[in-house]
Amino acid sequence: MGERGFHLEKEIIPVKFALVEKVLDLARANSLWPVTFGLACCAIEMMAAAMSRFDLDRFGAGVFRASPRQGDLMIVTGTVTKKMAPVLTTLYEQMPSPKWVIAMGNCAISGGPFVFEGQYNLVEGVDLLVPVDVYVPGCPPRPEALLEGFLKLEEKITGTRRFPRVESAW
Amino acid sequence: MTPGEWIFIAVMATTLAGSLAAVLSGSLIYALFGLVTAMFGIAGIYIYLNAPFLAMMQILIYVGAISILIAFAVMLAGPMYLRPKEWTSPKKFVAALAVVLLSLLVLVGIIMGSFRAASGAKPLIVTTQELGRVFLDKLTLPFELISLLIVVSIIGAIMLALFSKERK
Amino acid sequence: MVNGLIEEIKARVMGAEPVEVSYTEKGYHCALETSPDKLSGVVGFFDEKRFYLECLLCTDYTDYLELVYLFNTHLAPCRVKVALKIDPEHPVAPSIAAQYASAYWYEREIHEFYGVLFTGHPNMAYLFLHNGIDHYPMRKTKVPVPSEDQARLDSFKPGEEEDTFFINLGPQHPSTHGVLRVVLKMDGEYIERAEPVLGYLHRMHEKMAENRTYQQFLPNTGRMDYLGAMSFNLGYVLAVERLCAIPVPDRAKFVRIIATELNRICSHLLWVGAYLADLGALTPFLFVFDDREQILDVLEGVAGSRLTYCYFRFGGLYNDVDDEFIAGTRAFVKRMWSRFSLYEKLVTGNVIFINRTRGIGTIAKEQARKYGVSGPVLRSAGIACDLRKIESYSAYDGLEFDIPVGGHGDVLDTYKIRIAEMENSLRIIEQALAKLPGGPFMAEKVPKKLKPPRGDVYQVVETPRGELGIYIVSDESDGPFRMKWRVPSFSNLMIFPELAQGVLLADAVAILGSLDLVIPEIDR
Amino acid sequence: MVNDLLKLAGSDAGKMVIGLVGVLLFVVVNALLLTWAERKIAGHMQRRIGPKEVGPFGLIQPIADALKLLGKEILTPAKVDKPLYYLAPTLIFVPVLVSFIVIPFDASLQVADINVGILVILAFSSITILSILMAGWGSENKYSLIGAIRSVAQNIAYEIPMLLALLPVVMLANSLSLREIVEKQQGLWFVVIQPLAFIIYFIAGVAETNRTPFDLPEAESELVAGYHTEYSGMRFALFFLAEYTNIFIVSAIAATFFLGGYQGPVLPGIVWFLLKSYLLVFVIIWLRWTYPRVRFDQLLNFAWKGLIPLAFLNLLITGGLLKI
Amino acid sequence: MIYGFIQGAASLIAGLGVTIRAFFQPVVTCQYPREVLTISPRFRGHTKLLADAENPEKNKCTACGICVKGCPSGSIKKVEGEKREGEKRKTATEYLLDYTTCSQCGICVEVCPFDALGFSHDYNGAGYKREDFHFDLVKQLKRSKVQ
Amino acid sequence: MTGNLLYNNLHLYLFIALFLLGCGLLGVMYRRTLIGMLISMELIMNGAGLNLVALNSFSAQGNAYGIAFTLFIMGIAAAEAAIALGIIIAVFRRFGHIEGGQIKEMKG
Repeated sequence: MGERGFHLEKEIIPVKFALVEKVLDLARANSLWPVTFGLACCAIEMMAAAMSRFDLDRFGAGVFRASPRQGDLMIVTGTVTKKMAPVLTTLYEQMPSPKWVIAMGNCAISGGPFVFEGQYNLVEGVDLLVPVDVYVPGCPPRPEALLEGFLKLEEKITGTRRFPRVESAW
Repeated sequence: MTPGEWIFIAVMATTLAGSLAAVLSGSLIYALFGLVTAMFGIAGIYIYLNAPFLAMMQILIYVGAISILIAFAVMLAGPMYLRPKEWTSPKKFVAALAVVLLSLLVLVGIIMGSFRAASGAKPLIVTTQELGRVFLDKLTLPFELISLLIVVSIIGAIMLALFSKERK
Repeated sequence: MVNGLIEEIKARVMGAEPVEVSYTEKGYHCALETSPDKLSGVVGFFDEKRFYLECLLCTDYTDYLELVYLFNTHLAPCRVKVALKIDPEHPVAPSIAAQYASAYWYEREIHEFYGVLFTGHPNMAYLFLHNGIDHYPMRKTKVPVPSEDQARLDSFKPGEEEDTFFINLGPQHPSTHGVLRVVLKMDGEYIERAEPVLGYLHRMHEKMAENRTYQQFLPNTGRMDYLGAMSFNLGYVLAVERLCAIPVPDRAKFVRIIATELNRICSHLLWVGAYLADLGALTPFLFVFDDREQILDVLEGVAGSRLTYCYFRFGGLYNDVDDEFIAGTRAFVKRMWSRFSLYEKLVTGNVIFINRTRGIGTIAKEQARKYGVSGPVLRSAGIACDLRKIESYSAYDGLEFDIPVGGHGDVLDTYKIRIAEMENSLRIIEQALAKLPGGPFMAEKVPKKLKPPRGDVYQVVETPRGELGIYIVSDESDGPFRMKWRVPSFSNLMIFPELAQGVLLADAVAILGSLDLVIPEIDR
Repeated sequence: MVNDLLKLAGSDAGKMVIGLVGVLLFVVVNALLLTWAERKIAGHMQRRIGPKEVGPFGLIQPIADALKLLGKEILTPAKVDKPLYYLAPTLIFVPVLVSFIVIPFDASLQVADINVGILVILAFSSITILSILMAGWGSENKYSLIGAIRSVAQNIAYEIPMLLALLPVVMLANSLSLREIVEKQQGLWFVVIQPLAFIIYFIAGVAETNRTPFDLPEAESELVAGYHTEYSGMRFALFFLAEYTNIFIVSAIAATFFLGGYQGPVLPGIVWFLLKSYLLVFVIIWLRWTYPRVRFDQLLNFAWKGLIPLAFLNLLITGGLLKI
Repeated sequence: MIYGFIQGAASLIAGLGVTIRAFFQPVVTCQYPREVLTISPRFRGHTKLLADAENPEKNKCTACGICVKGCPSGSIKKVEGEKREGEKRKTATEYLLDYTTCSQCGICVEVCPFDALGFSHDYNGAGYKREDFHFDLVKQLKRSKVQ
Repeated sequence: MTGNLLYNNLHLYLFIALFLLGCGLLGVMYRRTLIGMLISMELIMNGAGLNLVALNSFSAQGNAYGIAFTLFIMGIAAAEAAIALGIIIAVFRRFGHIEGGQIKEMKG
């Protein structure tokens, strides 16, 4: 069991053929089709990342699929409420593996600015519901941060980073 | 046997299987797909009978129009979420048995007969041009009547649909 | 208007004692207290006078619950606050849903958050909350939900009727722009009944307000309506300024207008794009984002954020605008004027678009009043109600702009109105830039800790989606005692079930899109 | 006819196999290329780049996509009607393959010149509808089902004007064989004589391939993904492949019937043919990234009240003029 | 009716004209990892501690705790400081910020009486763990000095 | 040589036609829903068409009447299907189901 109480094991192929797997990973990393899962403010920045200025499609990740069956990646953009939680897990379960999750924005990561004592409707972090691969903090994060999240995910899948690193001024 | 014969046997089997499925299957949509299979089989048979035009018309009309209409009826007439179920009672097995026995009988008879009376004649070749000439020269009246029939039936179908809508 | 009205109420409604209040201090013109048995008479009077129900809210004063009905007229503002005190032990009040359709949802909301039972209400099912709730969240003391009411938490059960075809539009559906769920009862492709289910993004803003100070609540405003964040920010800041009587320097007023109007264009642009995406055209979506990025660049230059600006502060601004901002705004205005012809060719003139939107979702004037819709949807019905003009706030009264209205009330009208509003916003920006005065951008004496006097205040602003009302009750502490947000999308969505009745699924999507809903604003 | 077939099947089986393999290869390459082109064209129409980082100009992108889809978990939703669900994506390929058999890529580059060629294509294209129907019905998903029903109604409505638009050309060429139709356009393309028929055919063709502005069966904002909502991985890829191949077929037939097929100066025939076909494909993609979607009733009205009478009129006039 | 038909067709062609013109116009994309947009100097990232102008080794924070009280969402978990020799006020030795709950509103920067806080321009953070974004601003300040 | 081929045997075609007819008849008798009956009817019609074509091919003297009549049958079948669809929809609207045996009240 994973650290947050769910099964983190994602591999579905028990016997690994190293080379085939490597090629497949390369393909997967370069063809991450996101499921449209816009929840709140961050969804607008997610759209902005897919639009002309930032163009997610350059990395092959611009094919937003409305059906979870056809997506590889769920970008959770925004606050997950207790009413939404079962829907989110269902959608996640409907996705065929291998699948990944990006938690975009502080709400998705930890409940963000909406956590207060006595709150009655918030899930404090989407990683309590589904395993999250990449966290993109911000409120909302700039589209560049989401792009960086995609690159980080690529790095996680293939093990190497193909793109130059952008160091931002601290 | 030549490959052509093997293909013919396959086509024939398709036809028979399709028609059986059309009659015996429990769900209407399977019956429909059985019918479609049978139609394709018959189209194949028409090709063997040297009537490719007819074969294509068969597919165009039966598969492209009639089965789609029936599919439409299935979807409109059953409320969409309820799958109309057909007879799944013991009756079904009785009927299946009857068909199989009957056809076996017939088959035996045919085989006996065909060995005796194998004609050996090659199927006639009818070109599309000739077909057209037949239609417009000799069968003009039926041809026109058929068109009239289709027009009337279309109007009738529309009237039926409209009429029943009013009643609702 | 107000004096005459007071006289008339006194004459017509037995036992009502209306008092005139100072509009500049309170934000409403007239207050009136009534009792449950007289409520229907009072409401009937306002209905007859063609008032619309602006808002219905509840406040828990621990020893009593107070229901506040705010009535207003569209063209000549005359806001009347009708208060009704009820017993917190047995909270029961008569329902006015029969007279005002907009009360239907407000009463449901109050029921689930305060436990007030409205007698005569057709359906007291829960709108927002999920199954795990065991107490009424907005009550000051923890009041458990009685077990017979627990069943109402499952707000909608489509499984009850087996023989019908239900479609769940949402909560995660491409056309609902977020997490709205609409349960549609279908007859083939036609919709028999639509039932929105809310609360998938209920972030407890109103509850949170009671736990925070006035300053601390500031960042929440931008997150309630992330597309019109400036307007919400402005409304909140204005309300607190009214409550604490903080003066605002002129420069700040004009900068506020420029920023808000830029944000309004931004919001309308996004609506155009998203709406066209609903109708199946994706390219306009990307074109509007291109324009939008220009605005965001300008706004980020002063506010430091692209979406949730939090730029206005009590008594002024977060920081001053610079020449770069002014140059950027000028450049944007120039660019935007030339872009309209592109949208005209690509969208407005397109015969497919016109045929998709003309004549569907038609709203009549009376219907609009009953449901209390506002913003472009209201104006499409032909009522020229724009709060920037009618209840002018900030410095809008010195600026010249038109209120575009529609003639048919259909979806095409709302589209045209939004386009015209963008043009008017550009005009406002141009004028405000020309008039921009020097001086400080922040009032001089704003205390670090606000301790407003006891009392309540109501403030409206015109957001891109319509009328936003903020009702704040202060108990002399540094945080609000009760804060109610009357949000435009909530009342605009209320009309959807009626509009969607008997239309095609595709039309329902078009109508839903035309309302320009921002879900976090509805759910709060 | 039978002899031709038998020759192909028997003695000349090799040629047939080569033809089929070639067709399959072409189908795959064509679909991959078109997905890339669609994204790239869409990107530039929206003033962005489109696929770029995966391979030169993003050309490896479709291969990555295909590999990824291949490597996906094979997921069968629990509720589906299994035979229909499994059969639909494979069945959708039959008409695609059959159509390629009769399309003349060049004067000699044709798998088989059947004398009722165009009928073969039209007849088999109805299987597409059937498989969509199977997918929609078998998925046990309401969005899929509505998508399928829409698709069927749409296909019935647009098959008729499509046929009626092709008939005048058949009358002019006096043949149903595609090669002969191309040969008859030696001097003058039929689009000059039959501009109306060309437009009607093209509109109907766009509708048949379920592309915007007629993409109701998979209208994303209404029906999530339409009839293939429940399909994932390779099965979904098959639908995708078939969709893009269908686009090419519609364009190829339009090129064959109206734009002189492989006829053209200087360049070899196949180049001309592909050039014309891909130009039309570009137009279809261009339409998609410009227009909103029409409504269902408008779609049907447009076919029944607009295209079909117009096509009839065109047919009558052509027939009358031919007799005179 | 025919007029309407022609008008409709004309509108459709006009629409096609718009897209084909855009097709031949240059792209507006900023290719992020290869080229970056200039970030506005006022960009509000997460907060950072500012170094003292006179003594760059030292931060300006005095660990007074006003920002902790002012923060709306309790993102500032812990501020501790120690008094060094020869100085009037304390200097922060530990400043824990949980960036994942921050709303980037800037209230902490505003309320700080010593102007010890500023906004970083770290706009493209992404990580594999929640804990990657629990910053100790004092350490971060030192690290940024080293770079 | 061609004469001995399996597919040059008229009887085989007639057998298929007969089989279709039998299946169709059974279906018409035993099917419960109107649509099921309609499907069976189509089978019967196909059997008849096949019969005509086969006989035309093997025993007609160079004319194409059989094929022409098969085409007529197709036309009739199409018309019949259209009418049947109308009737089925009408019946469904009237009775709420499409089971042939259950439709007792035929008037009005």
